[in-house]
Amino acid sequence: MAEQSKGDPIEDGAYVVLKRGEVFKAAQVQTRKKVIFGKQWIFLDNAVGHCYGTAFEISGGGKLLPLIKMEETATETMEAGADNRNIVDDGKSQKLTRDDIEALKEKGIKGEAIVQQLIENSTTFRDKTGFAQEKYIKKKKKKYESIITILKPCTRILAMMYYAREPGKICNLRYDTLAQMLTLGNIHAGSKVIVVETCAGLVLGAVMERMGGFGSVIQMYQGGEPGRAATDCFGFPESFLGMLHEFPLGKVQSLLSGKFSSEITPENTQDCLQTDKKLNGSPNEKEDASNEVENSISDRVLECSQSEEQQIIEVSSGELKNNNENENKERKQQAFEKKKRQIEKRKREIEAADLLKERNADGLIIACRFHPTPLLLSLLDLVAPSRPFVVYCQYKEPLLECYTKLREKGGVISLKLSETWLRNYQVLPDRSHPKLTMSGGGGYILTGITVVREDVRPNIKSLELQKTDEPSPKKLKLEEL
Amino acid sequence: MAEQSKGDPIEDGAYVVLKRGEVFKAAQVQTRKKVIFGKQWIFLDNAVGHCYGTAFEISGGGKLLPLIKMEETATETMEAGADNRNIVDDGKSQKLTRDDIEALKEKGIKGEAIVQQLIENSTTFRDKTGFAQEKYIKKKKKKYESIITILKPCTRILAMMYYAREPGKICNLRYDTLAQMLTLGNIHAGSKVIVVETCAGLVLGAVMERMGGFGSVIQMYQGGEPGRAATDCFGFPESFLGMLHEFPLGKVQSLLSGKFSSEITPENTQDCLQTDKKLNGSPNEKEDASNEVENSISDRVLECSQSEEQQIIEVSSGELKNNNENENKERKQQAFEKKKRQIEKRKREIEAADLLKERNADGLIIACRFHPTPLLLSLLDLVAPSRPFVVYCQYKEPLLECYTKLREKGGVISLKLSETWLRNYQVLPDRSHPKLTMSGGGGYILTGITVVREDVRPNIKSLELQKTDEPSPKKLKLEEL
Amino acid sequence: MKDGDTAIVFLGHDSMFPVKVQHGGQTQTKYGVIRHSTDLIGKRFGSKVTCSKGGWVYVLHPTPELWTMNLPHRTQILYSTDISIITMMLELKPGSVVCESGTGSGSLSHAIIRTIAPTGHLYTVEFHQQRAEKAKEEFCEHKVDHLVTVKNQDVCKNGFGVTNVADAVFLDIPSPWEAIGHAKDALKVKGGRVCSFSPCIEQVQRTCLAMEEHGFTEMNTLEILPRVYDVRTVSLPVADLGKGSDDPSSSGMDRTSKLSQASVCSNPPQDVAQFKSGVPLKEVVGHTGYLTFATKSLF
Amino acid sequence: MKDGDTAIVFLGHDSMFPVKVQHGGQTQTKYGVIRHSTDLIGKRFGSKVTCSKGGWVYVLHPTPELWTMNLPHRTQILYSTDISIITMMLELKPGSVVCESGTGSGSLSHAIIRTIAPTGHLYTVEFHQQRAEKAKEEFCEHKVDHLVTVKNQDVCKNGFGVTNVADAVFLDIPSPWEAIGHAKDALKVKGGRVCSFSPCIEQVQRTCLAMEEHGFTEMNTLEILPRVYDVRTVSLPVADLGKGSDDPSSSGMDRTSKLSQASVCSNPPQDVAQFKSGVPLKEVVGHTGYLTFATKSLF
Repeated sequence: MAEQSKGDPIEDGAYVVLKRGEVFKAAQVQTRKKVIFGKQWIFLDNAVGHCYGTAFEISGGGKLLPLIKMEETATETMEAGADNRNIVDDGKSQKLTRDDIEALKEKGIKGEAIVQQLIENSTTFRDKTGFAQEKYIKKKKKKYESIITILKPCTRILAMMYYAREPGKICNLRYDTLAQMLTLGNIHAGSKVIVVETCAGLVLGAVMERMGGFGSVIQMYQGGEPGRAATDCFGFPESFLGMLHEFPLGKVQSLLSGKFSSEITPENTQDCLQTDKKLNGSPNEKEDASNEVENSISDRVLECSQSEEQQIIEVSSGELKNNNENENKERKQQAFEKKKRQIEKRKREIEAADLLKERNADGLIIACRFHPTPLLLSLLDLVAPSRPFVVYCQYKEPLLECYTKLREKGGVISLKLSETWLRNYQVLPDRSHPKLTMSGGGGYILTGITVVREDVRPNIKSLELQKTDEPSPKKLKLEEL
Repeated sequence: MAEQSKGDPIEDGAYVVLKRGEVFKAAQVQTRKKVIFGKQWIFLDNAVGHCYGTAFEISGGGKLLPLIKMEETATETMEAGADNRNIVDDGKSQKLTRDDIEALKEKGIKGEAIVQQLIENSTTFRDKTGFAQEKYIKKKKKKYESIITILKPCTRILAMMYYAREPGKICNLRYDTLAQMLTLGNIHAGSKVIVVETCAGLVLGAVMERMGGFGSVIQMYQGGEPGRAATDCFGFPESFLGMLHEFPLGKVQSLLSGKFSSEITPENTQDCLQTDKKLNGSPNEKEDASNEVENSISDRVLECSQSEEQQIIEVSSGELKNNNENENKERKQQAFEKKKRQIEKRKREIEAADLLKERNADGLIIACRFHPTPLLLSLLDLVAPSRPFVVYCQYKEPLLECYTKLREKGGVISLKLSETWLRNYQVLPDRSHPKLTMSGGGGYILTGITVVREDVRPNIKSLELQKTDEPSPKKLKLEEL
Repeated sequence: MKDGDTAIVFLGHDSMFPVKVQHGGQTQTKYGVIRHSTDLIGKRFGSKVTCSKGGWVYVLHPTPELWTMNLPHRTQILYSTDISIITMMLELKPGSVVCESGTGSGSLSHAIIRTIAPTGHLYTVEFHQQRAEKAKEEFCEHKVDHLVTVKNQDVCKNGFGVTNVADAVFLDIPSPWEAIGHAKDALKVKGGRVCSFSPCIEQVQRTCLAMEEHGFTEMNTLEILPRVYDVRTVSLPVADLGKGSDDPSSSGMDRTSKLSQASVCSNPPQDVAQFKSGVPLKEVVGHTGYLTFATKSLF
Repeated sequence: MKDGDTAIVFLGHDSMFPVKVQHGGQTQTKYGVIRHSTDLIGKRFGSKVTCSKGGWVYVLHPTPELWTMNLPHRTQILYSTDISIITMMLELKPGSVVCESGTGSGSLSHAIIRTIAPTGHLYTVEFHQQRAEKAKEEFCEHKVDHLVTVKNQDVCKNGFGVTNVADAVFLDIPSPWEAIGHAKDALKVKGGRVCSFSPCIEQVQRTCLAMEEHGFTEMNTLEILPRVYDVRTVSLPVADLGKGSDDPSSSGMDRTSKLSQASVCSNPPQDVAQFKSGVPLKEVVGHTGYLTFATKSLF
């Protein structure tokens, strides 16, 4: 039985997560390619063939040596003092100097051995309480040891990793807040979900994982193309890509007004590109900034359809008289490739538009750096009635406004503005307490449920209903259930 | 030695706090006067002569019977089930009907005995786990028992009582937030403190308690007179009143501009009254609303000085021709009394003004229903440099504005906007956890420290300094301490 | 909506209840009767339905979250906040195989089934017979019975009845430490995740010890609390400091509105500062339980 | 300021330090030297002082709160948030007699002395000799030595050295349960309040048991956490949905400003919504300790 095996082996090219202590780092296994993890160079070559969950020691030169059994290296606490009343902190308790330690490291002495040396050379270690000794060992271990575990990526790990390492890239979306979004958004296999996010594709990836390849996800984006750096880290199978679509935010209005054209015409592909250029903000576009001039030429190239290829080159060469024939040829090839990509993109855009036009999305998830109100007010029109929506914002104030505008517009019920407090605990015999530091905030969430909007203008009756949206629960009595 | 005694006895007329379980109620001991506490009528007569901290049982007719020893009435948990798997909740487990219980009560059966009967008549009690049994007993006890303890009032008790019973009267100021204000405000004996509050005088009382009769407190108020219902509950000794002053907010501007006159003239006392009438909001004034016509006559009476007494009565009687001589005489006496009070009030106002004019207050505490910004910006001018100030607001937004305006104005450093989270715990063997409900918010506090303002207009140098107000701590290195 | 569907009748934010749509069925609300055949069947979920007394309600598609808010409480239930973090931390997704005990009121069960469908499976064990049977009925009614197996047994004594099949195990029982061994057995050979929910810290302490004894790693105890805000427009009056109308700007405040107050004293118009605020409720959830997560490692 | 005063040199919110004002004294700061005789003596507290390099600092009057923020940490100290609630819950006021152990860095001691002066007294017991001596020195330096008695002994073995004099007892020691009996002895016959501060829940559990055994009532364990907010002006861009400039109001948003963005692509001016927000710091205090309060009753 496959289930009884030790699990899947790590393959070359696989997306993995490296774990050391409580620190994660996403990486791709590529032979002979260096990965930096906490100031250390690592080659992942040796990981190939081992199962996910295997622990490795990083040896000299950054090679991985698989550990047969991961042991909690319990240095026995010896001769512990009853309390720390006799400890005078004069900063001279450690006899090893920093140079001594560096020398040990250069000799290739392993982390654990260094920690042992530190303990032996501490004049106060023996007088510390058992607790203080353990604390000391833990601290030193963390500094000098180098055992990593290679894990299969998933939402839990990547969300925690991004929040710890690069919260700015995910709008400070804390992992438990993401968890709320997925649940409150009723994300599940077989649904059609609209996602707007500027969280490096983390939210998109989390939604895709929850849908397991069943259903469709339409990512709305601004800028050249949707940001999906974190989505890539999930290492989804090829089969998942079939459910993924994208649509530019800049065309939402034309889609809603029915002006969006589903034909692939030169104007369309041009439009497609101009939209890209006009809107800023995509990480990709920023990277392209240095190629600005070249790109603007390519753009013009793509104003024309494939049959007008020759003409394009003439226009280009007219402007680039200094360039030689060879470069022109290369450019021609590039232009051709880019145009092909643009047409492909336009095709996908039309596909996504067809999905959206049905106005029957099962869910809407927004988590981005843009003000949520205009986005939400427009995109709710694409969602079926009786479906949940979830909007994340790092700040509370925009969601207060969003709430107010939604109430005015109607068509939604059960609006709720909330956040979560997350507290981690240390649970150890006789030393249990909440962790001494905690996250100050994980951001805010506004949720609600769409309903059928009968009239555009609220009449007296609908205003009355709106009032009953939040009645005092005590006043309601149900005669029969 | 007095310290070795069982403490002070409760005297007739004393302000006390009644405690039942975790519920407090402030009361005054007055012979033959009924006090309502949780739907029960109580006469406190029998408390006189007993020491603070004594527990009483409420007997029939609301009389207090002192308990010799307060026992934790531990009903032994018998035959506890291991878990509650066999309990089928059919709503029929209690054989006693509501009528049965009422009958027991009418027979004068005491609370504890009723609980015992309930246990004996429960078909499921024996099958409940020990924990569930205890929970059941506690719940029932709370309902049927009536033991109260009489305590000496203090800030802890009154602040907790007001927050639990009448948070609206104290601007939802949670007791721990009040504790922060007293500490961050550096309230202590011998200082001169300005207090602006609309918390029924609770904040004022807390400040006075912390000052122990040493120093001076100037309460700024709007409306007819300062609200001090909660201050009275502290039962401060007469000697404390010497430190207490009050000053109307409506005259702050004239005080600051130097236009405030310290003479007692007819215009002044009139002014004093008109200010009272013009400004609304004091609880007293609202109570007076029904007496509006009568008051407006009395007002006019007081437009004149004492020597013009006769004339006044003529004016009054001119308007009140229907009244007989007797009523006129009464009115005359009333007018005389009121005028005396007004002059007394005016004297106190001048005394307070003299204290404020020195512009050397040691502290400023604001906790009121008014927008804090204009109050704070004006009143800070009355505070000495290098003194802390504390502003409470139930909402965060006004303090954000306050913060911004203070930064613009200058003359303050170390501004900090904060709140506190308060979590209560149940600590019981094998059943310890945070309480299942907690307060949603205790309000926000803005604190800072005044400094000498050298220039009214910021020059380049002071702007530079303003920048250094919040430097990154890592960038600063102190060569020598 | 069609005959046999479960729908949620929504009267207000804190007032809704589930209803089984049936030909000829009727449901009483405070706004009057809803007649299933004419008012529900054939209508879209999310529609406004006018009741017999003229009042309106909305009829909603059930989700595990609406179900959790409205299910018949047979036990203390898990709330959506906890369910969310449990789902993520147990790494649940379509295809996951999960073991759960106890089933309780089934609020977590429904959320798990939603997430692991269409290819996963839930084995849920409940020691209370009445509850186990009621849960089974509900799974049938909600047409998810093919995704779940309900067992009526004591997990501490008899385990989950399956071995080496689960990706994740969830425990919400009084003595979780007695079931850690069974949890380990139920998890796949290659490993998986476990979570224990306990209200008291002593339970957590024992559970953590048991997890350590059984070789679980990555142990992590946390607590998650929902904070809901009321969106309100707040007006604060501005105190009169006697500045008069000659210099209104000197108060240093952005006055947003002047409200003239009707009063017998004919007071001058009073300044009022208005703003929107997200205000916490006075009393909120202070504790539900501690969640302890751990990994059964490959090694 | 005069010779012998203690002052706080304020460089910035998180950067200040205490200094003893002395004729002829000098203090180095990153802005240059402060010469006590010319720069401090005779000046008002709260004055701006120009240092030798031209930079400015403020010189402040010390308060227990500033002292707590800047004292030499000999041990983990109690923060103002905890100190505030301790002071209120122990019902401290001028005239109160208080027993404390351990003295530690003296941060709570200073706050207690401030509150019970001029007529109260603090008996503080510290088992670490070096710390006890340093605390004594500081009390002298701060001219409050007449209000405090420092003892160097083990409170669990030897108690506070006083009997039936205290209105309140505070314990911040590793095994508070061993000192509860001594706390009871120190309290007045008519009763008083006790508080124990412990970081770990197991300490709390034992302490509560000990308190119950010794007949304390009104037992209450709580935790108080400070939440500080940064006041910031935040700008959020408004996404372009392709609505063009023909109907800017249709976006349904209050746009507060339009920022023209300098860009090679000559983008159209982008809408930006601006607001003030009180933003929590990313990492904040998660726990200091549990505070357990109780009353020694008259009976």
